[in-house]
Parts: sequence; structure tokens; C-alpha cells
Amino acid sequence: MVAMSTTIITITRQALLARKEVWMTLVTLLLLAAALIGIGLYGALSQQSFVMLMMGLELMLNGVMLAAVAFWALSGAGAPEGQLLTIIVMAVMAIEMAMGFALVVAVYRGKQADMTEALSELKQ
Amino acid sequence: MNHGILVDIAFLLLAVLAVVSGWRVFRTDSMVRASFFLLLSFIAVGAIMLLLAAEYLGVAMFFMMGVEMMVMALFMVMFMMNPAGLNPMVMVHQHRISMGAGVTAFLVLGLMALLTRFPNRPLPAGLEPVASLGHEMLGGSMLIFESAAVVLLATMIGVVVLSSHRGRYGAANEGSLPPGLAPGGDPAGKPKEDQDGGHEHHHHHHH
Amino acid sequence: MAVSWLHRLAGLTPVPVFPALGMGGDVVLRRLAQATNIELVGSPRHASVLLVAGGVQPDLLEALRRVHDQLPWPSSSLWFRCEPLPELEDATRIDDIEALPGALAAIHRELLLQRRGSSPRLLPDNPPNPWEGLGDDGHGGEGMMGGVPYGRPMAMNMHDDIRDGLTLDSLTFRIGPFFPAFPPGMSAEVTVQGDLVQSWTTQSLPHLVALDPVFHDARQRSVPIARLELARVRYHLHRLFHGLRLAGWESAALHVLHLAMRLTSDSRADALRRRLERYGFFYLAALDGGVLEVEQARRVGGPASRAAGLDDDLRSEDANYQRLGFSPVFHNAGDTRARWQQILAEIEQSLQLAKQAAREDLHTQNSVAIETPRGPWSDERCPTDASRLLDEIIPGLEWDSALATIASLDIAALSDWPLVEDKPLTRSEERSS
Amino acid sequence: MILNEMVLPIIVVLAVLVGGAYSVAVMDRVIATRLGAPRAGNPWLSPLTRGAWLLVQQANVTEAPDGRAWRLAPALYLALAATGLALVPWSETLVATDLATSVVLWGSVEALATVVIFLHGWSANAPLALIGAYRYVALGLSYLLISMFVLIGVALPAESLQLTQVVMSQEGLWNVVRQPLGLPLFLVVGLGMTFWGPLNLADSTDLAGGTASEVSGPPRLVWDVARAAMLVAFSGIAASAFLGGWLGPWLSGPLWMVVKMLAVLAVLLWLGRVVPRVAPERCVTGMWVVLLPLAFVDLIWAGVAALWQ
Repeated sequence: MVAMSTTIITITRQALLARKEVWMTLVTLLLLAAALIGIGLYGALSQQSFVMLMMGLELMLNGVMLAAVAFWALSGAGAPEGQLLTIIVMAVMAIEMAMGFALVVAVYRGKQADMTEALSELKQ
Repeated sequence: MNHGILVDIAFLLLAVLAVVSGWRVFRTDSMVRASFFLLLSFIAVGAIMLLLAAEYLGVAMFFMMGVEMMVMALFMVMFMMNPAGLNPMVMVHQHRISMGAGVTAFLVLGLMALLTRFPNRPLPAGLEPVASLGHEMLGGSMLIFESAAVVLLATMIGVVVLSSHRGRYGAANEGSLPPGLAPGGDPAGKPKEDQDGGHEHHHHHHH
Repeated sequence: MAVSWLHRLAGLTPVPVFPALGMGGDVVLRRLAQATNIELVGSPRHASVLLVAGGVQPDLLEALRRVHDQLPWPSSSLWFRCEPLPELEDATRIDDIEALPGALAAIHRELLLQRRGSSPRLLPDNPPNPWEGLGDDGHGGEGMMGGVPYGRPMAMNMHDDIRDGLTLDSLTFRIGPFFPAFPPGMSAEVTVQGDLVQSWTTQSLPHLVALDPVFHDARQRSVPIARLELARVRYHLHRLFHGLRLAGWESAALHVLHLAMRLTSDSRADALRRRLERYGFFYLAALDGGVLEVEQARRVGGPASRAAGLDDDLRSEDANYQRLGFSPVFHNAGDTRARWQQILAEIEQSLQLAKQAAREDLHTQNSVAIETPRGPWSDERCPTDASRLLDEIIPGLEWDSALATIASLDIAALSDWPLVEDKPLTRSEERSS
Repeated sequence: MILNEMVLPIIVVLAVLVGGAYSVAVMDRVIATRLGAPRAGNPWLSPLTRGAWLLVQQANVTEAPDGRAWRLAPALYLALAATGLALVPWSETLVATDLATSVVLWGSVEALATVVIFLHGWSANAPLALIGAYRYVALGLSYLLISMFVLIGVALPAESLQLTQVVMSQEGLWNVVRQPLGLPLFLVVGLGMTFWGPLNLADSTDLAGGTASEVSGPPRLVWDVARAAMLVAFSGIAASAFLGGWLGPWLSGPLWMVVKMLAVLAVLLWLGRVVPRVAPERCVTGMWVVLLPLAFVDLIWAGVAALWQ
């Protein structure tokens, strides 16, 4: 099972060059990315907990990365900047999560709060 | 020929997995399960990247997100009121607006994808994706790459400072007090008496 | 074909035994650790046979029933020097320790060859408390907190964290009295955050500890010092055996056991010390915690108090020990490491004393107050239970250090009855006495 | 073509998975007996009898576990071990998955193993299993960094992230000599990530079996097989990255791999029996304060050596 899936991966390069896919096209990939971004946006806006909110953001970035790689592979002629963009997005995700959690910890220490509403008094 | 079909099947399965597990993130009771659903979504997207011949990015996705979601799950357990999901609860606000925003985003982006004509320029035959990425990162875009590295380093330091219990001048929740100007003298910038210290809040929580 | 080849093959495996130790039951551990066809397991889920060894107090029977029901089928039980539960009609009882491995193996084989049925479940398969709430799965009520699932405390931040100021989820559970890493009979209610123990309440006390008959004799009359010291060494070696098994170091634990089995006044502990030091027992294992204050150390008595810097040892008041040049060894740190080092040092010292005393054929002079391996024993003072001490010293330790601390502390009270000696003294021992 | 690309890799991986797990059980048993453990019976038969016993035993349930995750976790760990085994090159051509980034994929196997082990302990809904799970997460993150640095070290002279290239770069000199710090560090990582012997902190005796303390019957068999297979996969990666993989005179490539993997396994299993369990706190401190700087030194060493040539 696993060997099979990994083997599929190894043989895709030639397949990709031959371009025989009907379903894995730029449009379907972008639609998939749009779906992930949409779900992520819903999560980021609707969740009350910080951590769940960050999950929404991460899901959006997931879609962004997929779109970037799709453009790189199918529309950008393999220009290296496409991959670089994805790496940068990954770094941004790591930074977002690390800073987010650090802030949650700091706020939690001070206020015993982990919900967005409880922080409204922070503004004052 | 054969391969194209295999890749298509794999892509469709992975796409469904990515969307369904992404959706389940916000629909499950248990917070640990939520972060592992998100991980599943990431893994599916990483595998699609492998299908697109982005060999480094796809695999990097696995290990980056594996660690990240593990940490996420732990923070879930730490900070959520009800980490095990024993009492299912709806912890959402502005539900309808969010739902609308999500659907709108999907529709707008989807229409853009459908209606725009993108140039059809697939990967050139001799391209080595990993080597090309490496040459770009440590060649033309070295500045960007290095800036990202510096930002990451700064983040690490910042995170430790923010989350550490003991600051340089005492416990984090007691406000900092710089050392005296002269040995044993008054501190440099003397803060006003704290009237609403963290301690009080703490007590409040327990009542 | 009633019995498949799979069952036949499975019957050849060493018997996985979960020991539930009652009063005086710990002798079976040492016997079974050396049996070739027995595997002692730490969780009832991993066992095929439940071995109940020694008398189980009536108030622990409910816990015993729960352990019994945790064994996955096919499983059965064997009762060693203990009356089987009345519900278990065809349970086997055995009193001869030499026949124990064979009896366990027979039960295991019969179970797998389907000549013997599995033990029935003794308790109804219900949660200890019913759900108190709404929802499909009986989930709690409205709002954040809803009901109380199964009447248990939620894994919530009820306690202040004692280490880094973050109050994270804490988990409260009861463990014991048959948890193999605890002294037999002890149970506790523990609150942990991650693997850090936040609070500890000892619930039931460990079973009384029985000493070799020679210590009881020594309170009546003069006994050969060599015999007394070898009994002391054996006691300490048995405790070291448990400590090493807990540290996941089976080969060294067996080394200790072999030393205890073949103990004579000519035995030496050099190889043991070399092994413990060379493979890093004192550096790697979880031995940093459990520091005893002087007052706490005095409450425990014995090697634990000497490991905390007290040098009181009743042997130094005995004239013949003074003739042998006895002076108590002690360590200062008072933590788990110091206690094991103390025990190792006392083993070496006692072997030295035994050798000299055997040569000079010395007997004890003082029968009023003697130093037992558990602590000083006289008419005024007898080693009493110190397990409440754990409530003070365990919080703040990580789980591994907590268990290592408990293993290194001898906290059970002394029994009025001597240890039932199962095997006769070896010939060389009798010669030396 | 289908035969070569689909069937052969699967057969190779499955054969190594089963044979490797079996030989780990036999070797561990032999080493234990040599060190004085009283074990009767034939060591060649004992893994089979134990497997048969676990197969006929009932798979118990705990109170309110996360049932799907609990049953899935052993299978996922087995799948990760199989992925690791698929990366091991047996000769220049006999590789199940010859990805251009196979070294990084091994890194992700290590990372995802953390998730799966946590899931195994967490989903049982029992305190001791949960403590084991937390413990592994705290430790697993520290093993990962060391593993990454050491593996980047071997990728430098190969100028590639492909394991076959890493092996071929050792034609003149094996990495175990070229980067003397690498293999010892990597072996510590291996004990840690397979939680074996002194670094068995997730399934340890003080937790009555840790994440596996509540598991019985066939799921436990899968878990045990997966742990052994992960150890085999690790030894395969270690042999390829440091001991020259299939390279060697007289014997054929795959045979050399078997010999080298068995040697690595013997060292790991022996260490697992002669050293006591390391305290978790000490382990984390040691990883970050001692081993991680050493991994840095190893990486700088490798970098300087690569520039020199």
C-alpha cells in the first residue's frame, strides 16, 4: 500500500512531462486551493478560540501554497521563484504559529484568557 | 498513458481527502482530533505537490506540518477548556457571516480560476526541481531566503522572551523592574504601583 | 477441529503473568523472575494468568475484582496462599512456591488448548458512574462545562502549575493497590499535568513488611552476626532488584537476584558495583528527586535516614560490632541517588562484617535494641508506616522520578511475624552461622 | 514495466518488513539470554509463539477510547515503518522508492512517527498511556533536530538528498570514518525514535507499558511488529548513510546491506539490554545541551570537508 503510493510518486515525473492527465489540471488545482482557502476563512472568522483561529489561518495558507505550486508546475514553466514562494509561505506559517502561541501563553499568564472576546479589554 | 490515469486517480482521492479533512477540522469535538485532521489536509496537499513534481516541497510539507500540528495538538490540550471533547460545545461566533465569507471567497477565487486564461507552460523536460530550488535559494534569491532565516531566528528569540515565565528582571506577570542606577539604588525607570496586578486576576479565576 | 494450530502454537509461549500481590506475596516475584517459562508483565492487559499471591485484605477485594476483569480473554487466575474469590468456582489455589511456575504454565496451556474456560467477568461492564447529561453519547448539558461525565473531574486546569506558572490541564486518577511499580497494597490519588505530579494523596497503606526470622531471634537472644548481616544483605538486594526492574534494566536486576540467591559470607558485591557504575545507573536513571529533610528522614529510619546524613545506627551500640570496627556509613544528599548509593554501601559493609564475624565467630551482644534493614527496632521504637510522607515529597516530581523515589524508600510498617522462608538456607550459610 | 515498478518494490518492502521484524525478535531474545535472562525454548520459534498468542487473544477496549484512532495508530506506525523501508537502497537499482529527496522523506517519517505515537497513547483514554504519549512528544522533538543535522551532514559530500547518491558518494571512504560523530549521534536518535532500551520512555516499565499499556491482542501484535520494523528501517537508513550501503567487496550489494543492517541492529539491541532507562528530564537536557551542539560540530565538519575537496 505504502510502497505503491510512493512508487506512484516516483513515476509521476515522466507522466507529468507526457501530460496525460485529464483531471489534474491547473483549473482543478486552483478550485481545490479556493475550497481550502474558503474553509480556512470560515474557520478563522468563526472560531472563538485562538488556537482554532490559527488553524483557520493555516488552512488558508495551505490553499495558497497549493496554488503557488500549481502555477509553478503548470503555468510558470518551472520558474524557481514559484518554489521559493512556497518555502517562504512555510516559514511564514512557522512564524505565525510560534508567535501566536507565544502571545497566547503571555496573555494566558496575565489574564487567564484563551478566547478572543475575553481580550476586548486589552484594547483599553 | 497508464501513468496519467494513476496520477489522476491519486489526485482526485487526495483532493477529496484535503477538503473533507479540512472541513472536519472545524466540525469535530475533540481539539486533538481537529489538529490531526488539519495535518491530514496538509499531507494530502503535500502528496499533490509530489504529484506535481515538487519533490522537495511535498516532502517538506510532511515533516514541517507533522511537527507543527503535533505542537498545535499539545497547545490545544493545554489551552482549550474541554480538550477531550467530552462535552461537545459550539465555540463559534458570527457563524453566519463567517460561513458567507467562506463561500464568497471560494466562489470568487473559483470563478477567477475558471474564467482567467492562464498560459499553459508545463515544466521543461530536463528540469531538476530540487536543484533548481537550491540554486534559486542560495543564488538569485539569497537575500529573501536569508531574510526569512533571520526572521525565524528573531521569532525564536521573541517567542522565548514572550512565553518565558521568568523575565530578565523577575517573573513575567509581575512587571519588570530594571536594576538600580547605582548599586542598591533606585531603579532606572521606576514604574507606578501596580493596582491591578496579575495576581488579583489569578484569584478571581479560582472563585 | 476444536483447537487450531494457532492455539497450539500460542500455548508454547512463556506464560504472561500479572502478579497481584497481597500480604507477603512478593516472594513470588523473585521466584518467577528466575523461572524460564514465565514472563512477568506490568499491565493486566498484557497477561494471560492473574496470579494473586498472599492474603488480600477484604477492603482491597473490589480493586482486585477490577484487575481481574481487565485481563483479556482467554485468561484465568491462580491463587497462591490465598483464598479464591467465591465467585470464581473453579479457580485453582496453590501453596507450594516450587510448584508455582509449573501450575501457571499448566493453566496457560489448558486455556489455549481450550480445556479450561476463561474466568468469567466479575463486575458488570458499566461505567463507575452513569453519564449525567444529554446528548447521544450522554454528553453533558449546555454551555462550556455541561455535565460531569461519569462523575469524574474533568481534565481541566483546576490546579496552579507548580513548575512554570502555566496552569494547564490536570488529570486526576487513582492508582494501586496492585500497580506493580508501587509497594504492594499501596494506592494513591494522583493529579498530573503532563508527566509532572501535581498532588499526591496516599489512599491505602502498603502491606506490612516481614523480616527474616533471624531479626526476630536477635530481639530474644544473641545470634551470630554473620547470619544477621547476610539476612540484611539479602533484604537490601531484594529491594535493589525492584529498583532495577523499575529502571527497565532486567539484566542487572537478575544479577542482583542471583547474588541474593547464592549469598554466603564470602560473597562480594564488587561486580555489582562495577556494573551499576559502568553502565551509568547513577548518572542516567531518574534518581534526582525525593530529597528528604532530616526530620522526614528520621520518620523513615534505616538506610533512608543515613542517606540523608544521619549517622544513627543501633549496631554501633553493640560491643561485638565495635570489636569488628563498625561505624555507620552515610551519605548527605538525601535524594534517591544517595539512597541507592547508601544501600549499595551497606551491602558491601554488611558483607565485610559477615566475613569477619564468621571468621571470629562473633554473636550479637545487645538484644534490647537492634538495627533492622528497615530501621531501628526496640521496645520503644518500631519501624512504622511512613507512606504519608509521600504526600509531601512526591508533588513536583516527574512520574519517572516519583516512582524511582517510592522504590528507593522503604516506607511500609514492620510486621509482627517473620518472613516465611521458602527455601532452606544453603549449606555454606549454615556452616558460617 | 508494471512488474518492475509496482510489484517488485512491494514484494521487497513486505519481505524486509516481515523478515526484519522477525530477526529483531530473535536477536533481542538471544542477546537477553546471553545477558542472563532465564528463557527456555527455541529462540527461532519464540517470536512465532508470541505472535500466535497475541492473535488468539481478545482485543480489549478501554472505557470511552477514541476507537478509530486507537485501532488506526498501530497500523499507521507500521505504514511509516514500511515507508522507511521503501527508502532503503539495496543496490544501485534495487530501490523501492528512489525519490530525489529520500533523506528528507526519512525526516518526515521521523516527524510523523511522533504524531502516531502520541495518537496511540492519547486515544486509549487511560492515564498511564497518556503520560507516555506526552513524554514522547517532548522527547521526539529533540531527536528530530539532531537527526536532521546529522543527515544534512551526509548529504553534503553526496551533493544530493537522494540516498542512492549518498551511498555512491562513499565509494572512496565511508561516512562513518569521514564524519566520525555522525553514526554515534544517529544511533542515539534511532534508540529514541523507536523508543527502544534506555530511551524507551514512551512504553516504559514505570508506565506499565506506556502507550501500549492498555492494548492487547492483534492491535498489540501490530504495534510490536511496527516497532521492530521501524528499528529495521532505521538500521537500513543508518547503514546506507554511514556504512556505505551496498558497497563492499566479494558479496553482492543486497547481501552487504543485510550484513550491515544486522550489525547496526545488534549494536542497538545490545545497548537496549545493558543500559538502564534514562530519566526523561536528563534525556531532554542531554539532547539539547550535549548532542545538539555535537550535531552542529558534525555538520560544520562535513561542510568544511566538502569545501576542501
